[in-house]
Formats: sequence, C-alpha cells, structure tokens
Amino acid sequence: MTRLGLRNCKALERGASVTDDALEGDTLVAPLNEALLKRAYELMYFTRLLDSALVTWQRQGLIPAYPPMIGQEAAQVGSALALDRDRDFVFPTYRELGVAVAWGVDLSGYLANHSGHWHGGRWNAAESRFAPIQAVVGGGVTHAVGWALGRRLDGASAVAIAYLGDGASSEGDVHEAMNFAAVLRAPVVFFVQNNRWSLSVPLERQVAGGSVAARAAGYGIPGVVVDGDDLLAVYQATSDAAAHARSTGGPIIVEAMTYRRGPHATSDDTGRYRTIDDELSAGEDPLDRLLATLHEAGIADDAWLAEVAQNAEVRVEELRLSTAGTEPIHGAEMFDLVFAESTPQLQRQQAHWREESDHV
Amino acid sequence: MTRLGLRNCKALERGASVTDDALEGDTLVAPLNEALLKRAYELMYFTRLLDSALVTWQRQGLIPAYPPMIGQEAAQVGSALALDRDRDFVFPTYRELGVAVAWGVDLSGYLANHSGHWHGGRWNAAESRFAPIQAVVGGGVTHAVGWALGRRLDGASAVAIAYLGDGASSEGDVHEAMNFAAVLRAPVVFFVQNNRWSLSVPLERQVAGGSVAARAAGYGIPGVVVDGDDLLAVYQATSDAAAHARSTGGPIIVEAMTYRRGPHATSDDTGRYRTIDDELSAGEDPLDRLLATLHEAGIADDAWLAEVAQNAEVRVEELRLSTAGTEPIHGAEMFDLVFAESTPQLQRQQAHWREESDHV
Amino acid sequence: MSDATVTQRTEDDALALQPIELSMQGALNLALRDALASDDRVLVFGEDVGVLGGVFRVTDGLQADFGADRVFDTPLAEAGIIGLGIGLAMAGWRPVAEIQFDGFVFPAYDQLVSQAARIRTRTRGAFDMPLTVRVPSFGGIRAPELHGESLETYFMHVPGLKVVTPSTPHDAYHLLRASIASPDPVIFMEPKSRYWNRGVVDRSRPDAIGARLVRPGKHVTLICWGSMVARCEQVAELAAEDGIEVEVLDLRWLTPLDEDAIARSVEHTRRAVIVHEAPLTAGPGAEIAALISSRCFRSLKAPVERVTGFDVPTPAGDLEDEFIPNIDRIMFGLQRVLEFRA
Amino acid sequence: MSDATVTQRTEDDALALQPIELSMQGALNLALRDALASDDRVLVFGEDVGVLGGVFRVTDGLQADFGADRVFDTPLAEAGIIGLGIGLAMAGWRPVAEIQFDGFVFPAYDQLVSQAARIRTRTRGAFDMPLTVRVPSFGGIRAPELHGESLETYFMHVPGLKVVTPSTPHDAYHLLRASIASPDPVIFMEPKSRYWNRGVVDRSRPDAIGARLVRPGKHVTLICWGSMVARCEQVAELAAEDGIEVEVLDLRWLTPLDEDAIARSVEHTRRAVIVHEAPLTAGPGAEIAALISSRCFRSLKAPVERVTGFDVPTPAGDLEDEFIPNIDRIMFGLQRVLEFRA
Ligand SMILES: Cc1ncc(C[n+]2csc(CCOP(=O)(O)OP(=O)(O)O)c2C)c(N)n1
Ligand SMILES: Cc1ncc(C[n+]2csc(CCOP(=O)(O)OP(=O)(O)O)c2C)c(N)n1
Ligand SMILES: [Mg+2]
Ligand SMILES: [Mg+2]
Repeated sequence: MTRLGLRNCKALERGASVTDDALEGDTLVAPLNEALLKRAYELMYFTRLLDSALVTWQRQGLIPAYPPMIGQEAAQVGSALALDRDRDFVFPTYRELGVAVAWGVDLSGYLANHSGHWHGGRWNAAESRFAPIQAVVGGGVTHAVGWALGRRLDGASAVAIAYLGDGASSEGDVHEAMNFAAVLRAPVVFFVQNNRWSLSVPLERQVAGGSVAARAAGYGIPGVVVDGDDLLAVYQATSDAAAHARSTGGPIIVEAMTYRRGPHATSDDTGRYRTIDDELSAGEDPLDRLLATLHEAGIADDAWLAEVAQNAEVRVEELRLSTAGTEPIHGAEMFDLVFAESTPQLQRQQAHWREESDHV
Repeated sequence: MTRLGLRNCKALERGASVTDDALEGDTLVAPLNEALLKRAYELMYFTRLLDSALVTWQRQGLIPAYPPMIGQEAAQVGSALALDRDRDFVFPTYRELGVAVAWGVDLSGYLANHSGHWHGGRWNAAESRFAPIQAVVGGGVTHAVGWALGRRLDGASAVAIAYLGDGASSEGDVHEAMNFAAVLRAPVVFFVQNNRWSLSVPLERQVAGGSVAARAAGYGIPGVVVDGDDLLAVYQATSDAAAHARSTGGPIIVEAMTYRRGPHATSDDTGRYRTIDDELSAGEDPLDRLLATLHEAGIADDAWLAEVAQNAEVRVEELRLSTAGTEPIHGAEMFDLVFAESTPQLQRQQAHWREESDHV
Repeated sequence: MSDATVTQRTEDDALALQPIELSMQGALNLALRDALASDDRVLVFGEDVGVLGGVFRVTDGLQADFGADRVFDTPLAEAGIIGLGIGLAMAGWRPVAEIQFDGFVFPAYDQLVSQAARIRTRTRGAFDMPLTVRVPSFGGIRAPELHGESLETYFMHVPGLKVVTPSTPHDAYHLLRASIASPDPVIFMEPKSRYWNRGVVDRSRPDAIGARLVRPGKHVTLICWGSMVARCEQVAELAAEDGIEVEVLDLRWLTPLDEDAIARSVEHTRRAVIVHEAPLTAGPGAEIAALISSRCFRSLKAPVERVTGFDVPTPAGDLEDEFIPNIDRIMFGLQRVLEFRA
Repeated sequence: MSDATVTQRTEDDALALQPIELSMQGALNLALRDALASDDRVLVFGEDVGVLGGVFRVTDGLQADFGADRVFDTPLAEAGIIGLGIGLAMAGWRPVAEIQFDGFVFPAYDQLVSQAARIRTRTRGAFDMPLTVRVPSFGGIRAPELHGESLETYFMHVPGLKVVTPSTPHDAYHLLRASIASPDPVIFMEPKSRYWNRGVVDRSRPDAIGARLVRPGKHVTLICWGSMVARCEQVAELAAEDGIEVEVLDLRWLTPLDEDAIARSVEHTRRAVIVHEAPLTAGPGAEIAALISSRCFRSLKAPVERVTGFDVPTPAGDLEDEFIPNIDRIMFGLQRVLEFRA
C-alpha cells in the first residue's frame, strides 16, 4: 500500500492492508511548482468562500438546499488539478464544488442544480468534460468505467476520475465498477473521499474493514491511501494514479482520508448524531495547512493573500447575483429533452400543459 | 490467508493475498472420523450418479433442462456435512444437487425445479432449512445475511451458509451482502465454489485479482481458500468457518477451488468456448481422490463399495420413477400463493382461467 | 395480576387511545412505536433511521426507546436493505425497512420484484413475507432529482406486492399498522409533501381496508390518493361554488385496488377524473381508467380523464409545479368530462 | 478506386441485399453484423455474447469477425453492463448491450431508469444516449424462473426509454437496425419463442416506423406484439372460418405507441381485444385500453377486452401454458366483445 502525506490521519491507523504489487508503469509527475501551489491555494480559498456563501444563501432563501464540502478542499482541488482538463473526464457526486471550481466548470451553471433550476446542473457536460451532478449515491461510477474503456479503445490516453464517498463504497454498483474496470482494463481513478460520515452513519458502521482502498488488493489493482487534507499529498497521489491509469490502461483506487466538517446538507442537524469531540477529530484545516506550507516556502506574502481574498469575494458576489438573477428554465424544456425528437404523446401533453397552466 | 488441502489447484498460484488477521475464536471441530468419511463417499457417489442420470433424463425428454455439477461433489458434500442441519440454514444457487443430497432435502421435491413443475423446487424450505433454488445469480446472498442476523438477534448460535459461484462474485448484491454481514455482524459462511467458469466466461475475465476469498481482507473478515476437490480439506475448512461464524457472530469467506467439468447446463456446448486442454486442467476427480484416501486408510472394501453403488442405483431409479410420475401441480395453485389471502382480482382471474382453458 | 393493576392498565390503555392531533410524520412515528411495543418481532432499519431518526424524523426516538438491536442503521445499499429484510422475515422477524427516498428504490428493485414478491410462491407457502417497505414518496418539497418520484406503477404491476399510501395522519397510523401486520410484502408510500400536515388520529377506530370516500358528490368522481387528496378536496370545494358536486375517492390501496368502491362511485356519478403525479403513460391511472371504462361501460357519459405528471423525467424544484397536477389542470379535467357530449 | 471496383461493389451490394430466408435469430445476427460493419462506433457486449455468441446465438461469430474490442464478454453484473454502456455512449460509441434474460433486467433497472433514460435531460442535450439494450423476452420456451418475463410496463412507464419488439425476421432486422441508429436508449425485446421461426428478410425494404397492420378485418381489432402476433394470426384464421373478420395489429413500438394506427383500426372495427403475456394489472394493455376507451369513446361498441397473463408470478414450465394467453382464451375474449350488447 502506498501512503502519502500522512501527517494527520487517525483513520489510517486502523490498518488497511493494501498492496501495491500491481502499481506499475507510474511516471512521477513533476511536483507542484510554486505557481501551481499558489493556484491551488487560490482555488481552495475561493471554494471555501463560495461553499460558505452557499450555506448563507440557503438560509436567506436564495437556494433551497446545499450540501457543504467544507474541509474537503484539499482533496477536491488537489485531485482535480492532477488531471488533464483537455483529455480526462470527471464523474462527480453532489458534493464536488471544489472539483468543479478547479476544473473550471461554469459555476453559475453548476449552481443551477443547487438552486433547483435544473437537475444535474446547467453547464455543458460534454464540453466541460464534467458529468452532471449525480443524485444516486454510486450511480455514476460505472459510467466512468465505460467512458474510460471507450477512450482506451479509441487509443486515447485519457483517464476518467470517478468521485465517490465512503458511503458510496457500500453500493453494489461501485463493486461492479471496480471489477469491470480491472477485468476490462479501463483507465479509471476511483477517487474516494473518505470523510468518515455518510449522512449520520460513521465510517465504522459503513465500511467493513475501514478502508475502501484496502479493497483494491482484492481486485488485483493498486490502492493508495492519502491524507486528504494535505493538498500536496493529494496532488501527488492523484498525479501518480492518473499516470498509472494512463500508462497501463487499468484502474487504481485513491482514498483521501478527510472529514465532513459541515452538516450532510443544509437541512441536516449533526447534533443528533455526532459530538463536538467527533468534530474535533477532524484535525487541522486543510487551508491552514496549505497556507503554512506556503509561508514556510516563503511564497505567500500579505499583498498576495489580500488579492486572493479580494478576487474570491468579487467572484462570489458575481455568483450571488447570477444565481439570484438566473432566468428560470422555461417549462417547455421539460418536453424537449426526453428524446432527440419529440413524440405525438409529448406534443399533445405539451399542448395541454401550455393551455392549462399559467407559465412565466 | 488460510489455505487448506491445496494439492491440485493451479488457480491458487495466481497469488491472492488474504489475511487471516480477523480469524479468531475458531474451535477446531473433530476431524472426520471413519464413519463420516464413508458417509461422505456414499453421498458423493450417489450425487454423481444422480447428476449423470439427470443429464440422461434430459436427453430422453424426461426433464427440460439441467445444470450438471459433476466435479463439485467434494465442495458441495464436504461443506454441507460441516454444517448443522438442526440449526443452520442453506441458501443455494441452481447447481447445488450435492448440497441438497448431503443436507437430506426431499429430492423428488428438489427435482421438481429441474422438471419444470415448480420454480424453486417442491420441498418444504422452512422445515428443511434449505432455501428454494435461486434463479438470480447472487440473488439470495443478502437473504443469508438477514437470516443469520435474525438468528443472532434471537441469541441462537446458528449459521447461514450462502453458496455462490465465481461469476456471482461480480454481482453488486454479493458485495453488499459481504459488507452488511461484516458491519452488522451476521454469522454467514460465504461459500464460493470457484469452478473457474461462469457459463462461457473463464475466471480471468470474471474475477479481477483471481480470488473471491482475497476480497475478505478488504472487508476486515477472514478469507480461506481451499482445494475444493479435496473432501477432507473442504470439510475441515467449512467446519472451521462455521465455528468461527458461530463463536464470533461474524462472517467468513470460504473459496473452494474446483472445476465445472460438465457444461453450464444441458443446453450448453462447451466446445464453443473451451478446449480439451482447459478441461484437462480440472485435475483429478474428487471422487477418485476420496476413494484413494479411503483405500489408504483401509476403510473401503469391495463389498462396501458394491453396496454403495447398489444403493445409489436403487435410489436413482426411485427418483426416476417419482420424477416421471410426479403429479403436475394444478394450475389453480398459481393463484393461491400470490398473497396469504386471495384478492377479488385474483378470484376473478382464476374464475376466467377455470372457464376458458382446458386443464388437466 | 391484581384487579387494581388490570384496572390501571385498562385506564392507561383507554387514555393512550384517546384521539390525538398529530402531523402525519408524528402519526407514522406513533404507528412504528406501537408496532414495536406490541410485537417484539418487529424490527425497523434502513439508512439513517437509527441514531438520526430518519431524514424526515419518522423513526425519531425509536432507537433510544427500543434499542439498537431492533432499530438500526444499515450501510448505504438498498439491495442489501431489502435482501436483509427478506432474510430477517425468513428467520421469523417482522421487518420494517426504509428506503430513504423514492428514487432509491431502483437499486433494490430486483430484490423487491424477483425476491420479496415471490418468496411465498417460490416456497409454496412455506414462508410468509411480512416485509414492510416504507418509501417517502411523490414530489412537492423542492427536492433534488430522484427525491420526488411517484412509483405506483412500478409496484402495482408486480404480482405479490401490496401497495398503499395514506393521505391523512389517521390513515397513516392505521394503514402502517395494517401493513406491518400483513403477512405479505407491502410497499408503504409516504407522501412527503403531507408529512407536516396535522390531523386527529384515533387509535381506537382502526380503518385500513379499501378506499375511503372523502367527500360525496353526484356529478363526477375525482379519484386520487396520497399527496393528491388534499388538492382534490380543494378542487371539489371550488367546484361546489359553481354548483358542481364532486365526489372525492381516496383509493389508499393501489394493490389490491378497491374496484367495487371505484365502480360504485362512477356508476353513480357517471364521470371520472383520475389524478396522480406519476407520468401519464402506463401510469397508475391507466389501469384505473381501463377498469372504469370496462366496468362502467354502459353508464359512463364521458371518457375517463387522467390529470397526471407528464411523460418526462420528474423535473427539478423550479419546474415541479409545472409537472405536478395543479388545481387549474384538475379543473380543466373536470370541465372536459362534464362538458363532453357523446 | 477504379470503375471496375465500384461496379463490383455495387453488384455485391445488390446481391447482398437480395431477400433471404432467415430465422429471427439469424435476422438479428445479420442486423448486428451489418450495424458493426457499417458503423465502426458500434460495440456489442454483455454476458457470454463474445466467445460463445450468446445463449441464443444471436451474436454468433461476431467476435471472430469484428474482434474482441468491438464484441466482448463482460463480467456477470447487469448494472455494470448498462453503466458501462452509458459511459461508452458518453465517449462517443454506439453500444449494443445484451441482458441475457428478461428477469435479469432488474439488477440493472436503476441504471436504465435513473441513468440511461435521463442523460439527455440531465445534460440538457449535451449528450445523446444511443444505447440499445437487447433483452430476450417473454415466455414459451419452458425456461426456469425469471427466464420468461414480459416487461413491457416496466419500460413503457419510464420517460426517456423507447421500447420495441419484433414479431417476424424482417421486422427483427429493421427494428434492430433502427434501434441501434437511434440517438435515444431503446429497449429491444426479442421474443424468445420466435427465435427459430423463419421468414424472408428484405434488407432493401426498411420498415421500422410505427405499428404494422398484419391482417385487415372489419369486426374486431386484435392488438398484439412480439410473441403473441403469430398466435393472434392463428386466432384470426380460425375466426374467419366462422365469418368473423379480425383485424390484427402488431404494435411493434410500445414507446412511442402508434396511437393513430390503434385509433384508426378501432374506429373502423369498433371493438378491440388486447393480447399480452404480462400480468393484467397495470400491464401494457391498461394503457392501450385506456387510450382506446378515451379516443374511440363514441364509436366503441363494447368494453375493450384484455387477454393477458394473470396477476401471479410467471409460473414454471409446466404451468406456462396456463398462464400465457392461448387460443381458447383469445377466442373467449373476441366472443365477449362481439356478443356484448350495450
Ligand atoms: C442510492 C442512494 N441512496 C441513498 C441516497 C441518500 N443519500 C444521499 S447522500 C447519502 C450519504 C452519502 O455518503 P458518502 O457516500 O460518504 O458521501 P458524502 O455525503 O459523505 O459526501 C445518502 C444516504 C442517495 N442519494 N442515493
Ligand atoms: C442476475 C443473473 N444474471 C445472469 C444470469 C444467467 N446465468 C445463469 S448462471 C450464469 C453463470 C454463473 O456463473 P457462476 O456464478 O460462476 O456459477 P456456476 O454456473 O459456475 O455454478 C449466468 C450468466 C442469471 N441467472 N442471473
Ligand atoms: Mg462520506
Ligand atoms: Mg462458476
């Protein structure tokens, strides 16, 4: 088992035993250079700000609900930066704001999902190479396998990254996906954000054995556990994993140990199922940790930090305005996207709908 | 990983790495005594004869189809003998003739399934503690978990044994079952007959990593690989596994490496997908192996063997007659078993059916 | 037991059975509580039903009161949950499983259709299958995708499943008790949009059989269930202002359908409108319309109308109101059947 | 390219397009073959479809001819197969997946209903979903449990899925080519009991749109599809001996339904009987009966009859004939509509 950057990760002591027998063909990617480190910080900072803003907007009634990802910034930004936006493809869950930010997805489109405008979001998933938000836990993981196999058959050295949670690992689909990817040779990085909670259920009542990466050995594929709150470690592990997938055409599991610092979603009341002590076990904040690294390396002065903060605020305010002002999707669109071409049934239903309800 | 009786099992060299960290609380069961050894041979002999007869009966048109289990007699009889008919419960697949024989299931009822009389068979599943034949690959494995948990909650030290194939291990349900059993603590023996084929698909294109027991480590439970054609080894491994489940209340995987020597089912043409060389890799016949052991131990003389053969023939002939002569189930029963009490809809449909079709 | 104790017990019981005002969520919680208390073979489990008490708090407090053996959280896997329930039932328990939201029934669908619904048949009656599956259902709460689906058809077409949905707290209590008591698998669809609506629950007045006549009327029958009943009552109210007497029938059980109640009503009104959230084609209304058209062939004065969701994926919150039958659309449906001239 | 080559090619093509007699299994194999040859984005996969050529040999020889990259076996997991197909489609391929038997659709049902059927909507049209799912379907071959199910309803009620089933080799060829060419997910139900029946396939005469009028008649319309068409033709033949002219309509597409063809026929005959193997309640016939009862309200002379499987788990081989509509039952159905007096 490969373990990277394990500075502060209690869960790892529970002793997953993952082999890296099958880890071959890795090309170590150039370590994060100064510019990239700063870029990562900017993205994480902005993600944090936007994530918090979304919680506020939900309270203010601007959006109906939101699943915060606070604490998972390093896992999300670090992994997304390690992949190639021009040829790889992201299959997210519903809690991937930081991935979307780092991947450069059109964020007002992204937020349409949480605003209740359109299930799945409102960006162009094909052009952005970022699949729609997935409401079914584990539901998109097999798609990543298909996509990756498809690109391998095309001779492209493209990698799919499938995001999933510790809870998702219990779903049958995820097992089928991992076995398919290994048997059919599909270059997929299964990126598990083990944030130690699935809604109200803690890791130990969810994942037998305690580690999803520990299951890699059972599939004869490499599995890596990484400190998910250490941006550098996540970036490095995911870069290596992507390089492995790209060069061997086969899959790999990366499990980023992190903590869901916020509620499951804005409607959730964590007080019902976890204590302050639980929450304290989250450890040091991933942003603080990266900032400390930047300071140590002497590459973050106050002026730059102020600029980062300032830029983030401006962008968040823009997104607030765009979210508040988004044109609602016209109801007619419901009928237009069922099939490539409408059917007589849909046309008739649409006509009824047009006549019988008031529309904006 | 515990490996037992690995005399002749190529597949094992592929290097599954199963830990037995979690294997605890085992009480070694008394090894097979002479009487039990002879009983096992009788059961295996009879099973072989009946299995072959069923293939013949299918050719003769007595039954519509049959999935032979030739070569899996040691795995099936050895595992069934290791459990306790008075408190444990069997969840079979569709290829478990040897288990049914060893468990003492009413065989004419059992054969009703293959005769097309009644899906699932025609014995009393509750009293026999042997679930109906399962047509869905992997479909009954979660039931074993529920049953075992239920009995544990009752304070009974009862074990469920879930039979599954190498192919079944690919199904999401099987993963969910293993994880549930480990997390919720259900005393289940997951007994995998790895016969190296899933219909036409060989092990290496089915089970990533090559071993189902190797997945146990990923669930933090013990996994055992055993030479499935060695009756003693199977019996010993399954006894140990049952003792483990009984004493700890938790699950265990036993993978019996064997070979599907016959076709997938009578309609199958193995020549389309496997060679004579493939078939030769099956190794020595499990019956011959047990017979050699009996001879070595000097506990099988010719008179006894003749008697075994004679008894088996008589019983098979009885089953031929009962199968040929089974009263078909009356169509009315279709309607009677949908719900505990009939509904007006079912009554009306039944009335129509009675009037409008000819019935025997 | 002394007489005093008995008397005391009886008084407690009587007190306990006083009618109480509750939300539907509260009524469901009480039903589970009473079931757990009165039958120690009842188990309650699913995702987040234990410590948390369920995302809608329907199982609130049950784990604390009945212990973590009887009320427990499972890992996140729906096929696992239903398969577990089947096995528990085979071991003599009376399992009440929750699937957290309608849309997540599908990962468990194989276990429901090919397993739970067939155990009795497959074992020739050796096993009962007293599995209750609670499914928060239907739309109306601005939830994300696959949290607002209406799955009646997916259950009604499966031989071996019973299907029921309440529209009031009183019905919620008694229908859930009846479902748990049933020796057959029951899909219990809870109308999410009605969880917080209050009403009087009278435990001493069990009422769990067949359809419920919500409001008598003579000009047209409005057939509905679950989330749509309150809306249909509103429509009836409005129509009454125009002198139209709408009979409102809450089917409650989708399997078995109370065909006699439906036929009786429509024979009387000679016109019917069916209202449901599920998409039109092959929706629950198809069976009901086919049934009425056949059984009331001679008396029907107009084609049966179906006012339903459209044949589109159930849309996001913003468009939910465009999809779910609203008062206007139901009114148009009534108008069409009332104005129809053969 | 020289003229000679072109001429040669054209002649070959013309020759290749000569009508040929084939079984339905052969016609399906030819359709897959032609699809693989004419579009190098087509992939064929599933359990045992590669080396073995499928349990019904529908994919026989395809792996040998097109290679193991384009025709391949998957591990034994149906959700995996459909999920794989979705991802392949997203990567620009045109996947043709096989689910080995009808009953094993359910483990993949979530991927079909919540995923494949919604990708276009969810991505606002950024992705097509040209996934074809071949499902050997219906009963009639004395198979084990869950190998003889009739799943029309389970597909028809899902917005975003198209559903089709052929009854002849010619239709099988063209409907499968059309399904593979479709930018939307199509469930292609293959009537197992008809795999070995032969007929002429004319590739130069594509015919894949809407219903097919199998036999004109004026007294009553028999509506059927897939496995039931041949039986309905037999019934029509028998009825003709009594002077009853039965119109037989093969719907072919269950989604979208060819409502105009149905209405046209029933307006003309004024009586309709629907025949299907699936259970009655909420079965495919419910929608069709509701539709006819509504669209042909004024002209209908008798309630629409449904002659169908019963509301019981599809029984084992020995009882199969008691479950699947037989000639007698269809005749009784005809008689009921013909003798009905309002
Ligand atoms: C198939 C399915 N079942 C249940 C749910 C409800 N649900 C949404 S998120 C969640 C917990 C997921 O936990 P995890 O996979 O660890 O991801 P996290 O929420 O921690 O990011 C649950 C139970 C769902 N969306 N899909
Ligand atoms: C869910 C499901 N998918 C497909 C099938 C068809 N099928 C029956 S047996 C089989 C192969 C099973 O292989 P394995 O689990 O190894 O058991 P074995 O046949 O070797 O005993 C297949 C594909 C099925 N019965 N159920
Ligand atoms: Mg989590
Ligand atoms: Mg096998």
